[in-house]
Amino acid sequence: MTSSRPTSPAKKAATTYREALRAAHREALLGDPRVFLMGEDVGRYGGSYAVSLGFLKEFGPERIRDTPLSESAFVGAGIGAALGGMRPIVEVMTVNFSLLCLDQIMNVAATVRHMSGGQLSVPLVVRMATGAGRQLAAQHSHSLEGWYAHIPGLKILTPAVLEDARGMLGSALLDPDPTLIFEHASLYNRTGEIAENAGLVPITGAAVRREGKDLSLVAYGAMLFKALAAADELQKEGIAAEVVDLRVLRPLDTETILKTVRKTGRAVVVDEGWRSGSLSAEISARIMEGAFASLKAPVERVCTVEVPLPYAKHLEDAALPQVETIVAAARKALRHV
Amino acid sequence: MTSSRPTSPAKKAATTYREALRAAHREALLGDPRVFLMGEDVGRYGGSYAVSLGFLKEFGPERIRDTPLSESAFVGAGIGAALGGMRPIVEVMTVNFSLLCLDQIMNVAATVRHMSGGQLSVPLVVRMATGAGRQLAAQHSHSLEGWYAHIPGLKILTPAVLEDARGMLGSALLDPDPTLIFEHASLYNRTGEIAENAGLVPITGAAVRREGKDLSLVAYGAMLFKALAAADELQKEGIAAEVVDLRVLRPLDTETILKTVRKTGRAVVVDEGWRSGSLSAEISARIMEGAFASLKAPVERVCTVEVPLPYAKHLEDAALPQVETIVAAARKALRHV
Amino acid sequence: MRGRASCLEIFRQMTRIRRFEERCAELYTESKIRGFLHLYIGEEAVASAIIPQLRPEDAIVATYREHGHILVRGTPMDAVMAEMFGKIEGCSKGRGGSMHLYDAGRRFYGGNAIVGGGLPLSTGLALADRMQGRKNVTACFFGEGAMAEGEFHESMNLAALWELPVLFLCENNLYAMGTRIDRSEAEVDLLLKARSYHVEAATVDGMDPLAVAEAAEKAIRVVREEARPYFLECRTYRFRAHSMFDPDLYRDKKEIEEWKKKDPLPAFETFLKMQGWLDEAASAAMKKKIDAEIEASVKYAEEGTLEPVEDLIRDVVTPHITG
Amino acid sequence: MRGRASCLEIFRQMTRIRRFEERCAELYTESKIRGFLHLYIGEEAVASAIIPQLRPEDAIVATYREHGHILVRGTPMDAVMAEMFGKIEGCSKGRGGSMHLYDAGRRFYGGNAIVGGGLPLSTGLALADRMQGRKNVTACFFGEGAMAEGEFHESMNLAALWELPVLFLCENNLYAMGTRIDRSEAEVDLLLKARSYHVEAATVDGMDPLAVAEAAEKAIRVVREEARPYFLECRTYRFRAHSMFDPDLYRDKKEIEEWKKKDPLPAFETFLKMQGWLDEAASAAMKKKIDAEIEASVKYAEEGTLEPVEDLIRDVVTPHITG
Ligand SMILES: Cc1ncc(C[n+]2csc(CCOP(=O)(O)OP(=O)(O)O)c2C)c(N)n1
Ligand SMILES: Cc1ncc(C[n+]2csc(CCOP(=O)(O)OP(=O)(O)O)c2C)c(N)n1
Ligand SMILES: [Mg+2]
Ligand SMILES: [Mg+2]
Repeated sequence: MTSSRPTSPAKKAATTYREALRAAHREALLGDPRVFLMGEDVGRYGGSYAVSLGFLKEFGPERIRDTPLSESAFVGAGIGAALGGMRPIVEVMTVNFSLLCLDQIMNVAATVRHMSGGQLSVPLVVRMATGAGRQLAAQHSHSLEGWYAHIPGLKILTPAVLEDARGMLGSALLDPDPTLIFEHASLYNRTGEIAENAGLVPITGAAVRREGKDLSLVAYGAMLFKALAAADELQKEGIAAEVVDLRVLRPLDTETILKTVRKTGRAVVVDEGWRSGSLSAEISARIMEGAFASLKAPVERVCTVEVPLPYAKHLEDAALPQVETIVAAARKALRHV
Repeated sequence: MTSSRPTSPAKKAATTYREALRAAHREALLGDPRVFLMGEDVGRYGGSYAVSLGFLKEFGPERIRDTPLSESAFVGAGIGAALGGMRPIVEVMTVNFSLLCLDQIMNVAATVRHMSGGQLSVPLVVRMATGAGRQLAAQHSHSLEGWYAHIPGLKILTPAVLEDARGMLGSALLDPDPTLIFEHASLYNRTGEIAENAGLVPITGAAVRREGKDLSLVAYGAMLFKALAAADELQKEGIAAEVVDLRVLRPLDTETILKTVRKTGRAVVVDEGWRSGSLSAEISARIMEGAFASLKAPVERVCTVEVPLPYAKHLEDAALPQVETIVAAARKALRHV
Repeated sequence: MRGRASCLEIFRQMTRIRRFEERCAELYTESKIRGFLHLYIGEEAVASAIIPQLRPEDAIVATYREHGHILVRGTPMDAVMAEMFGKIEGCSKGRGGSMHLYDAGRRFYGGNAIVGGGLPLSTGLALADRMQGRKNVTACFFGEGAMAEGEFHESMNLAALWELPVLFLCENNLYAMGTRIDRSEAEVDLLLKARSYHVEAATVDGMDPLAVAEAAEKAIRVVREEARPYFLECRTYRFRAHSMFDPDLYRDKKEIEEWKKKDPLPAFETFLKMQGWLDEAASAAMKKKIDAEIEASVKYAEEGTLEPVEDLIRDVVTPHITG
Repeated sequence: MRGRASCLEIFRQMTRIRRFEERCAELYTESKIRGFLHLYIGEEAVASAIIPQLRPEDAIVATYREHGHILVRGTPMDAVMAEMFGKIEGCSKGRGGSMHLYDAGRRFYGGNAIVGGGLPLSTGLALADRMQGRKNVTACFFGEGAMAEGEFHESMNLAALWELPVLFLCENNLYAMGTRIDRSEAEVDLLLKARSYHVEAATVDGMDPLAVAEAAEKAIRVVREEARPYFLECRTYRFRAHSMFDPDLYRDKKEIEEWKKKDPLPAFETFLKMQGWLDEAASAAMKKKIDAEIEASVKYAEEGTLEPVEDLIRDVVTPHITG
C-alpha cells in the first residue's frame, strides 16, 4: 500500500495532470538515452492530448517519432526495440484503437518472457488515453483497462492523482516487464498542487485516499474522483466512507482491499467498465473470498451500463457511474443488516 | 433454463461433437441459400479441425470460401455480408488468432446496431476453437470466451454437450445479432449418443446437467465434463453436487445460477480462463449479489493459473483446472460453516 | 463533359456541404454539437461529384468525416442535424452523433470512426451483392492515412482476390491529423499500392469536380460492369483543422493559403457562369435556399426530442423474437 | 561462387536439419514430442544458406517452422531437442516447445506462432540497432501466407519509412496450410508488393543453396551497409504435411513428386562430389556424425529434468527487484 501523501513536507506547486505527465516524460527522456516516445501524432501535432507538445523540437525526430496509422506494427516495434535494449514509450492514442494491436500485446509482449523460459524481458511502456464522458460515442469511449488486467505478464497502471501522473511513468520505465498506463481522458485538464520535488512513485499497491469507518468505496482512474465526491455527499449524512484508489489493476493489491473491507464490512466498487466481466467483479469475488466473515452486506458494484456508449449527453450520463449512483449503492450497502 | 434431455423420447444414434457440428452446418447450408462458410482452410483443407471436410465438394467454392490469412478483413467481410442480407458463418481457426479481428468484433459487429439507432442488425455467426490442454503453449492455448462475454451487443455460446454442438449453430443463424460460438478443441472427438431427430436448441439459458443438493458446480465448455467427473468423485464421499452448464456466457442466465445456489448454499465455479478477471469472477459476484443470504460459504473459483500456458505437459496440467482441484475446492466450500 | 443539370447539382451539393459545415462549426462553439466534429470544408468536390452517380441500390461506407457524403446521398438535412444534436429524430436516433451517421434505407453504412475500420465492411457488402447476383457498387471512402493500416492491405487483397465490386475511394488530403503523407508512407505513389493487389487504379485532382466526376464515372463502370474492385485517389485538402480540438500547428499557413486558391467552390461557380449555366441571381437564390434549409434543420434539431433515459439499453441487441 | 568450406558447411547444415526433422517426426509418433510440430523438410537450403552469413550480433526472428533456423544459428541440438521434450534443459526451459525456440545469447527471438506476428517485432529490433548506432541486420523469416496479414503491410511500410535494417525473408513454399498462394494473393508477384513500400526486392530459387547464398549475400550487404530493408523471396516447397495433424489432402501427389525431384540435398551432394569437394566416405562420415549428434540429443532430452511444478508461475514477470 502506498500512502497518498509524500512523507517529507515539500514545497508545493500548481500543476495539471497533463503537466505532470509532461514532466515525467521530460525527466525520462533527459535521464536515459534509451528512452524514446513513439506513436501517432506525438511529434508535429504534439500528441492528441497535447502531452508531448514541443517535445519534437526539444528532443528531435529520432526520439519523438510520429508513426503511421499502424497500431500493430508500432506496438510490435516497441516490443522489438525493448528487446533490443531501448526503453520505448509507445503512445497508442486511445484504448479504442488498441484492439488493433492486442495481438502484439497479449501474444507477444505479455508472453515473450515466459515462452523464452525467462531469457528475455520486454521493458516496454504503452500509454493510452481511456474512458468515456465526452460524447464520443460507441467507438471512442471504451474503458478497457480492467479488461486488460486479465492478461498475465502485463502490469496495468491507472494514474488518477497528480502524484501518480508525475511518478508512474518513470517507475514503469524501470520495470523490466511490459506495462500499460491508462490515462483517463477527462483527467488531463485536472488541476491541483503537487510537491515541487515530486518524482517516481511505487507502482505496486493501492492507496487509501480518504479514511472512513462505515463503508469502503473502491475505485481507480477518473472514478476515484466520483467516489471521493460521493464520500463528501455521504459525509453530509454522517456516513464516513473510506476511499481506496486501486492505482494498479494488475497485479491487484488484494491486501489493501481486504483490509478496508475488514474494517468497514461494506464495500462499493466503482468501475467505468461495462458491468459484466468488469474488474469490479474480480474485486467483488476477492472480497468474498478473503473477507467473507467480515461482510455485513453484499459488495455493491457501480459500473457502466451494458450498452455501447451513446452520443447523446443525457444517455451517456445515464450509462456511466455517477456520484448519485455511487451514493445510492452506498446507501443500499448500508441498509443491509 | 433449458432441460438437458429432449422432452420426447426419440431414437438415439452414436455421433461425435465434430459430427454434430457437421450436421448442423449441412442443415444450415442446405436450408438457407443465404448461409455460407468462410475462413482459413475451411475448404480444400477441410477445416483445421475437420469440421467442414468435404463441404467444398458438396457446396462449391462460392459457399465454402477459403480466405487468405487476413482475420480482420474476413471477419469484417462477414459483418458486411450480414448487413448485405447474407447469413455468414465465419470460422476463425482458433480464438488465439481472433485478437487480430477484435476491432471488427468489438467496434463494428457489436456496435453497428446501436450506433445506427437500431436501423441495422448484424446476423453474423463467428465460430472459433478455444482452449488449452494439448501442449500448444502460450500463443495457442487461450480460453478467452469468458473475456469476450464482457462485450455488449454480442451473444456468446459455448456448446459442451452433443445436443448443443448439433443445435446451437442453427439457432445462432436465426438470431439477428452477432453471435460467437466457442468450440473447445478437446471436445471435437467426444463421442456419445444423440437423438436422431436432434435439431435446433434454444440459445438462452443455462442447463442443470446433474442434480444435487449439497453444492453447486458451475461450468461451461470442456470444463463441464471435468465438473461432472468431480461430481462423480464427490458422490463417492456421499456428496451430491449439482452441475450447471452455463451454455450461454452472454447474456448470463443469472436466474439458473442463483436458483442452484439458493438450493445448495455453496458453489464452485470452474472456468478455464485465467483467474483474475475471468467470467468466474462475474458469476461469483452475481451470486453474492443475488443469493447473499443463502451462501453458507464463499463461492470458490477453480480457474487457470495466471501464466501463459507452458508447453511441458506436467506444467500445463498444473496450470489448468483439473478434477482433483475441483474436488478440493468443493471440499473447501463444504468445510466452511 | 457533364451537362448543365448535372453540373449545377454538383455545385449545389458542394455549396450545401460548405455551408452546412460552417454552420456546424458555429454550433459547436455554441456547444449545441458536442463530441468530435470533423469538417469536410475544402474536400466537397469529391463527395459531390461521385455520390450522385451511384444508384439507390449501391452502398456507401464512409468515415467520421462524412456529413457531406450523407447529405449528397439524400438523407434529409433535418435528420443529419438532429443527429448532431443528439435527438431521437436524428438519422441514428442520437446514438451515433457526427461520427456515426447512418441511413439504412439509402444504404449508407456509417460513419466509421476507427481509421481503416470501414474497409473490411465494404468487402462484405460487396460480397453479399456478388453472391446474390446484384450488380451493385459499394463505394468505400477513406483517408490516405488509413492506407497504412493492415485493414487496407487485407481488404484490397480480399476484394481483388474474390472480385468484389468495391470502389475504393481514397480522399487524399495529404494529412492524417498532423502527419503528412510522406511521414506515414514510404511510397507516396498510391497507385503502386493498388497495383500490388492487382487492382486497377487512377488518380484525380480532387479539387476539380468535373475531373472527379469523369474519373468516378469510369471507375463505377468498371466496378459495376466488370464486377471487380477499383481504386480511385482523389487529391484534395482540408481547409480547416482535423477536428475542433486540433490547434493545427503542423501545417504551414502558406501551404493552407496555396490550397485555398484551389478552392473548388468559387472556381466551379466561375466555370458555371462562363458556361452561361448560372448567373448571379440564380446563384444567390440557390444559396438562399440552402441557408433556409440549414436554418430549418437547426430549428428541427433544436425542437427535437431527447430519447427517454429509460430506453438506454434499447438497440444493443435486437428485441427478442420468439424462438 | 562459394568456396569449398562454405559449401560443405551449407550441405552439413542441410543434412543436419533433414535428419533432425525426420527424427522429430518419429519422436512425435512415439509421443515423446507433443503439441504442434512443423517440419522444414524440403526447405533446408534456405536457412542453411542464409544464416551462416549473419554475424553473431545480428538478430533472427522466425516462425513456428524454425527448428532448422535455430540449429544453423548454432544453438546446441541438445538444447533444441530437450525443448521439444519439455525439459528444463531446453532452449526455452521447456516452456515454449517446438513453436517457441529461443536463444537470447544468439539473438534468436523465437519461434513465433501467430502468423505474421514476428514482423512487427523485427522492425523494433532493427530500430533499436539503428538508434544505438549498431550496424546489425535483423533477419525476419516468414511464410508467403503471412503476406496477406495486415502485420506484413504495416511492418514493411514502417521499415522502409524509418530505414530500418530488416532483411525480410519470405519462405514461399506455395502453401499456407491447405491454401495455395494464388488462392490467398490476388497478385502473386511478391516483388510488386515489396516495391509498393519502396523496398528493394529479389526472388531466388530456394531449392538452390548457392543461389540463395548469393542472393542473401547481396541482401545482407544492402541492409547492413545502406541501413535499409530488403525483401528476399525464396521459392521453396515443403515435402511433408503442414503439421503432424495435417492429412495433406489439398495437394496433388504429382506436384509433391515433381518438387521432390528438386530436393536440394541429393542435388547439392552431387554438385559437391562433382567439384571434388566431397567423396562417398566423407559424406558417410558426415552423416554418421550428424546421426550421432541427433541420438545424443535424444538421449540428453530423455534424461533431462522436468521443471518442478512449484515453479509454475516463474517467468511470467521478472523476479522483483527492489524499488
Ligand atoms: C485506428 C485509429 N487510430 C487512430 C485514430 C485517431 N484518428 C482519427 S482520424 C485520424 C487521421 C486519419 O487520417 P486520414 O485517414 O487521412 O483521414 P482524414 O482525417 O484526413 O480525412 C486519426 C489518427 C482512429 N480514429 N483510429
Ligand atoms: C494469425 C494466424 N492465423 C492462423 C494461424 C494458423 N496457421 C498456422 S501456420 C498457417 C499457415 C501459414 O502459412 P505460411 O505463412 O505460408 O507458412 P508455412 O507454414 O508455409 O511455412 C496457419 C494458417 C496462425 N498460426 N496464426
Ligand atoms: Mg487525410
Ligand atoms: Mg507457406
